[in-house]
Amino acid sequence: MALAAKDIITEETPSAAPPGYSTLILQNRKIVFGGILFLLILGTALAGALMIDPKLRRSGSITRKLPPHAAAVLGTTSLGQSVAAQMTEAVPNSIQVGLIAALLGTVIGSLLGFVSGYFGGWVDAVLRVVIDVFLAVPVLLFLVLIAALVRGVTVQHMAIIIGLFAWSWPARAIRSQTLSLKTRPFVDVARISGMSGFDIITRELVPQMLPWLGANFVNAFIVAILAEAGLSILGLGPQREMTLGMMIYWSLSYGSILQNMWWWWLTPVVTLMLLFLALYLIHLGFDEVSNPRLRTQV
Amino acid sequence: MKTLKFSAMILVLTALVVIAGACAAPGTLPQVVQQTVVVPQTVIAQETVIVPQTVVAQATPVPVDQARAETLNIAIGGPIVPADAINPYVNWNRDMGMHNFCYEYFFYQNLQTGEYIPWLATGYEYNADSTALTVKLRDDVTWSDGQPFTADDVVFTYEMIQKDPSLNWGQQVVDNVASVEKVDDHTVTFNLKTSNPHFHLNREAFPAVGIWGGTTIVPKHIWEKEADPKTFTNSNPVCTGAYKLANSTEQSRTWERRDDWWGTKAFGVTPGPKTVNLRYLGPETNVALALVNNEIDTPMIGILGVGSFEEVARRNPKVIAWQKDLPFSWLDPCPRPLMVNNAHPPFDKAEARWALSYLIDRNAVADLAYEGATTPAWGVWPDYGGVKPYKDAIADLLQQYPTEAYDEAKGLQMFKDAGVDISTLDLKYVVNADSNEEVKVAQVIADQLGRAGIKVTITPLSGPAEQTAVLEGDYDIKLHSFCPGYIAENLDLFNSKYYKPLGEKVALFEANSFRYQNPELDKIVNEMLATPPDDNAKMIPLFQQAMAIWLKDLPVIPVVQAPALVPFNTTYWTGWPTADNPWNMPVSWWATFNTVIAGYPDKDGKWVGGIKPAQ
Amino acid sequence: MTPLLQARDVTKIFKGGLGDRAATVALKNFTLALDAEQPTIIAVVGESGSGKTTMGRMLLGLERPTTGEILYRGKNLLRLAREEAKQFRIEVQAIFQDPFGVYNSFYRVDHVLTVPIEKFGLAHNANESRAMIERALKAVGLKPEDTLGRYPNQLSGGQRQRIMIARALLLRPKVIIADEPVSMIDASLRESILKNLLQLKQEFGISIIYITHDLTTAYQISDSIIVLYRGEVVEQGGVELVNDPQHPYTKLLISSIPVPDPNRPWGEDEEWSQSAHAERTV
Amino acid sequence: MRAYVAYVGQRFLILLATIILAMTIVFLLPRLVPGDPMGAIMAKLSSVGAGRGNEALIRDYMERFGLNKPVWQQYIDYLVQLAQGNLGYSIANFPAKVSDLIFTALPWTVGLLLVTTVLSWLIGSVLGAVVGWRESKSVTIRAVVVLALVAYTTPYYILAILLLFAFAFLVPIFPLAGAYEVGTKPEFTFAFTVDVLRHAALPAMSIILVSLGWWFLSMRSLMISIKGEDYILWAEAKGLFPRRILWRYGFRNALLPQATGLALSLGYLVGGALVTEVIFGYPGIGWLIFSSIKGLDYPVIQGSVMLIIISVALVNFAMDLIYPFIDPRIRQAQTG
Repeated sequence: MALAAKDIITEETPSAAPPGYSTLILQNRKIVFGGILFLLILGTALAGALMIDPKLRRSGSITRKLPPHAAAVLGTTSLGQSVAAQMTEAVPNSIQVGLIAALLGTVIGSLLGFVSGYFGGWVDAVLRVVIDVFLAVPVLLFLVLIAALVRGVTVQHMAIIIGLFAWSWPARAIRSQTLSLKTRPFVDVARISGMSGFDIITRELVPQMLPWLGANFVNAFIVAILAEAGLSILGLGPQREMTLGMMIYWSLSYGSILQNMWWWWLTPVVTLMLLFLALYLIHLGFDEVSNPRLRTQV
Repeated sequence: MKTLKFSAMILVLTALVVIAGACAAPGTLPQVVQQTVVVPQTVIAQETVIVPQTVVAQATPVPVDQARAETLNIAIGGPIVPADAINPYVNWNRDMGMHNFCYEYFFYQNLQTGEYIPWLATGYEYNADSTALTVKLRDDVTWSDGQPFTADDVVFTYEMIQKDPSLNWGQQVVDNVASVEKVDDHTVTFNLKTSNPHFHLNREAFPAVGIWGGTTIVPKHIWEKEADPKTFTNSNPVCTGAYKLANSTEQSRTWERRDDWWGTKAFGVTPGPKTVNLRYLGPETNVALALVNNEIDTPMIGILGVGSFEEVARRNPKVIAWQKDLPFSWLDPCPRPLMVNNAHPPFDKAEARWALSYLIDRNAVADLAYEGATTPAWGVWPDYGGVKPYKDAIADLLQQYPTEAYDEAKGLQMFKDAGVDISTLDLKYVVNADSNEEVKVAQVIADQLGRAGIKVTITPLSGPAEQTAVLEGDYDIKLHSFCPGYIAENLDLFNSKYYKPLGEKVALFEANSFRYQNPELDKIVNEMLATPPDDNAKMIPLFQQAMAIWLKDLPVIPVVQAPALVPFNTTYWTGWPTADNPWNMPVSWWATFNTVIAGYPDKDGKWVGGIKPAQ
Repeated sequence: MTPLLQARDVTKIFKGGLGDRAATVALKNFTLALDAEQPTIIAVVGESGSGKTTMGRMLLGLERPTTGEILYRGKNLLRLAREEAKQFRIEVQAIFQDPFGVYNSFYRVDHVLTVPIEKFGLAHNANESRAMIERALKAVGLKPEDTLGRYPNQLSGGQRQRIMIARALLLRPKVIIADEPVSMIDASLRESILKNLLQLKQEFGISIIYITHDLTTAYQISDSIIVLYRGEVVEQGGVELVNDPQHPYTKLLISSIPVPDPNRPWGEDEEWSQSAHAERTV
Repeated sequence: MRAYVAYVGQRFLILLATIILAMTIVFLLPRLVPGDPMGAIMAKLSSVGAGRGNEALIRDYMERFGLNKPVWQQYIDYLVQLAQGNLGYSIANFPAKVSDLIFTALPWTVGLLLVTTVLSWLIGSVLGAVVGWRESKSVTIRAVVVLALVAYTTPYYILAILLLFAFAFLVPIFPLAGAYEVGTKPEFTFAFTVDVLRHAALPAMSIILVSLGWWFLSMRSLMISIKGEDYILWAEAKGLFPRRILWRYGFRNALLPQATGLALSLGYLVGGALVTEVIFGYPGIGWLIFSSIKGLDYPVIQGSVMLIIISVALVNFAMDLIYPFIDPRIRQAQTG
């Protein structure tokens, strides 16, 4: 940790109380704006779910291929479904995938990263091998395996599969962060205060890295939603449930772009983009909180 | 910077709105039917086609490019792997021109007209008890290297297969053929293992192509040099066909017309295209755009959906299909029933199968999943002219057992009567993940059953996993094609000789992974198989007896006819078979396609069809 | 009688990084025995890179010697049983150089005080723990109400360092290893911190190993002095050795002690500015 | 130096363990899927109505590929085969050799991705550095940031389809699909090279546009962060030209993390860009892996996935080796 000249310690008047993370987060315009956008997207979908008859999600429930108009605000599909009704299911489902996968990825990744970085030695060597293996084996292989073993992939399955593969990057990153963090003096103090390695990780290192973990979580969220969309477009998504990826899949498989049914393919795409934007802003915001230098500048 | 974020947002949003606006087009808004379950058939009539005005690129007149005008471009559905192996006995991708441009067959069956077209052979004759079939070969056929095509090649091919039944398509040869004898240079006799008046229709054991492909005769003087026919890549194939391989890579394969083709001398005919390209262009959109641009003359089946086809035809009126209007498609000979696992309760009861049948709205399946490209099916046979007398003969049976009927209330009542509590059901609906068609149909059927209160779990499986699940009977329902669509052959799919208990693999998806057994039906079917297929006087009464049992049991649930939506581009080539001029089958991926390209002699020797350059 | 803490022929070698031909010998054949029966202050003096910090860290068990062993009550640190290890942690405590880095900025300063109480089970309940903390803070001259519940950056460097002394005191250790405890403290406060250290010995009977580069402060408070130069002990003895240095290095150290001059502030901390510079050029 | 050798040795052991473990997983996983590679072939035959009675065929192929042996025996055979540098035959595409399949696909993938990755990295980094350095007040700079955000948030497959629609159809500048003109064979001539570049333009554009946004945004925030560092302030105080400070001090220091990202993405290069390849009908390795996994073509899965594993592991290894030279802090943490 570089100490700049201005840090020379003098008996100056104690500075005002530093803002805690919660204040920092609430004061960060990016986080607030991203959060509002995110909630707006989710809220619209949830409100829509209350207002739109879920029957309209089914095929053959409404005239096919209609552009947006009063009775179907986002138009209808070639299968005779209301796009708006599908969105009310797709948005929460996609967010669910992101949430579960990011949670799994961050938790597993942190666990392995911290342990590997803090303890070093052979534990580190073993974990590094495991991490590198998971970085290298294509997710597709596991997905096909799981699709063959379970009866019909659901949104939750997708989320778990993606999550089980979302930890290797965080693990790597957290490992190197831990390597640098563990040389800090407060870790020595913790050690001579009788803290075990596990204590030090959970009570000293984790709090230090909270904003950073938050940024990573949001990033994993974005990656998971993107992965879900990618897998769905390859036809490996949940068949009986709607996600943004499945909506794109169906619209592509019925040639909606060619037929100019823009309301069908553009709706999930734009929503996906807005969702990314919201999450990316939150991610940037967390980055600023964890890296104060960014705070004033961006 | 804070304002930057906001202006960023606003810019993004406006950009998107602009894109959306550009795509949007004013159109008359049709009436919307809300909430209530709609019979889509009635709604479709009111639907207006929405014409986007902005981004239409009308096909501009193409400057005449001589090389292009002499080329036929076919879009294929995937890359050509391996690019260099042209061996029909190991390679599974014969339809990349191997069997339609290179190799030729004794006879071609024109399912559309019911003709049995002699090609490498001139005729066939069974002996009295149908245990031997003698075929007369043409004496003017030569291989592409100039060697004559003779009975020796036929005998060699069959002996090669008998020696190694593990060659692709070999098993049926071994099962049916005892030996092949050369009578003279141009006459061979097939000695059969049993009496079988249907043998000349068995394309898996005899070089007579109906659907897709058939047993391929290979040149003895080339293949006898190969110790193991399985590792022979045959990358420079010697064939009898009108085209020779010019180039083959993963993304395309080029065939060039031979000037020394035997048929040119024998028939006095030269096929139109000088060059045939099979091209892999990626997914549907690319192929559609290529059709509009006139880069492609015809795509193979399954690439273009109806919606895309309509759009293509609107932008390029030179692109046509079998029919001018919906359903556009030609009927494929293999209808698509829903296989119901007869060994899984509650579908071990005929009442439950019938109840399920009433819950399926076939018109909606045809309209939604197939976008109107097909029609409901009453059984497992295509609605060809040859099938009509059979269908007419069971008209009253179909009255009694309405296989096309959709009646949700009745279906639910029947379940109740059979003592089935549908709320406890969770049907495992296995779907071939690689089949766009199956994935789409599953969606619609699951929605229909869901509406009736039956839970359906769609399980998309890829190749091997699907194969295992279906053959071992690990499914409740599954859509599948029933081939070859002949009367007796398709009834034979229900024969208990194919039956295996759950967990053991059956021979074929459609024979009979649904685990149906009925000895009475077996007896009738066996009798039909022993009757010459064109002996309608004997066959029709047998069919009536069989269907009385079949309809009562309903081992599988008929859903729709199989559509073959094959667009043809008439910019460079005309004379394609269509409903108005139904002289042949419009299928480019079958071995019969060479009779579309070159045409064929009818039974009076008159030359029929063949595609012609447009200019 | 087994000494409380003993370094026996300890050598520490840091492996060379890339491009470095030779490995760095941080400490060579270092031997020290501390009998805690009589409280004493031993100053370990040396310039930066002399190995004094490494020595301290090894005595604390934060670093392993390359050869030789560190003994706690006659037992190798690496082979202590669970209970013995806990006892060692209580009896051998430390004060570090950087009074900011020792605090986890996530927590209020209370954290460094409550953790050892919790971990070593020193109090039975919250009240008892609170009382212990207040007592320790008062002992080092801090008002609990001014310090507790604050974040580290709300306190001055001196306050922070005193809290660390209070933290060490809390455990009633036998030995405190104080690694440059005043080098980052404003000059005007050094005196009072040093007084705190002396107080530890005199009032609480705690021995101190006082690591410093500053011979003046060593002379002020310690009973004996060890001079380290490039990892080796060059001079060792009672505090009087300052008056009669033998080794040229010690002489150099003494000659560089600034003349007391009220108009001239204490020079910039040499070691610190070096390390800060080193980091910048990295 | 000896320490470095020991360090390298340790990393090398990790590399070996990674590869062996990954290869074992790649061997075992597909074998856990119910069904076998012959199932894919039978499915293909059955789809053309010729799947009846292929027992002899199945038996023969099972034997030919050793699939009837116990799994451990297959594993040993696989290792022995690998040791001989033999990847065997593809099952689904018999009689094609796995090595041939990989080596016809690999150049296309690597060519496309290498160029696009490096190009987007370069452009993104330089743009990001300049934009991150300046005060973000000007309209142009704001527009650039917005565009980068849009590019980064667009799903790349959608972008690909839109590009195709615009530049291969509406304004047909580029070909619709494929890697080279129909009827030609890969060769090293000028005409063919131009043809390849024309075909690669759209897929390349779709990849560059999206990843450019990413490199741009990450470089920009790195620069902003570095701007606050003391050595920059010091350089400014010394009165150096701002441009010189930007490139000599700012850019150079931001380059390390940025280069790390580049190295990692290069490791994944051989995995191909599956969706891009599918959309543009590009004959790359992504497609090969995808179809082999779906068809359970064991030898092809083993061969092609092994390639990814080895290249990713090698990049990690190389980074471990180089890193201590670049960043002394890591040197201490890792060797100390």
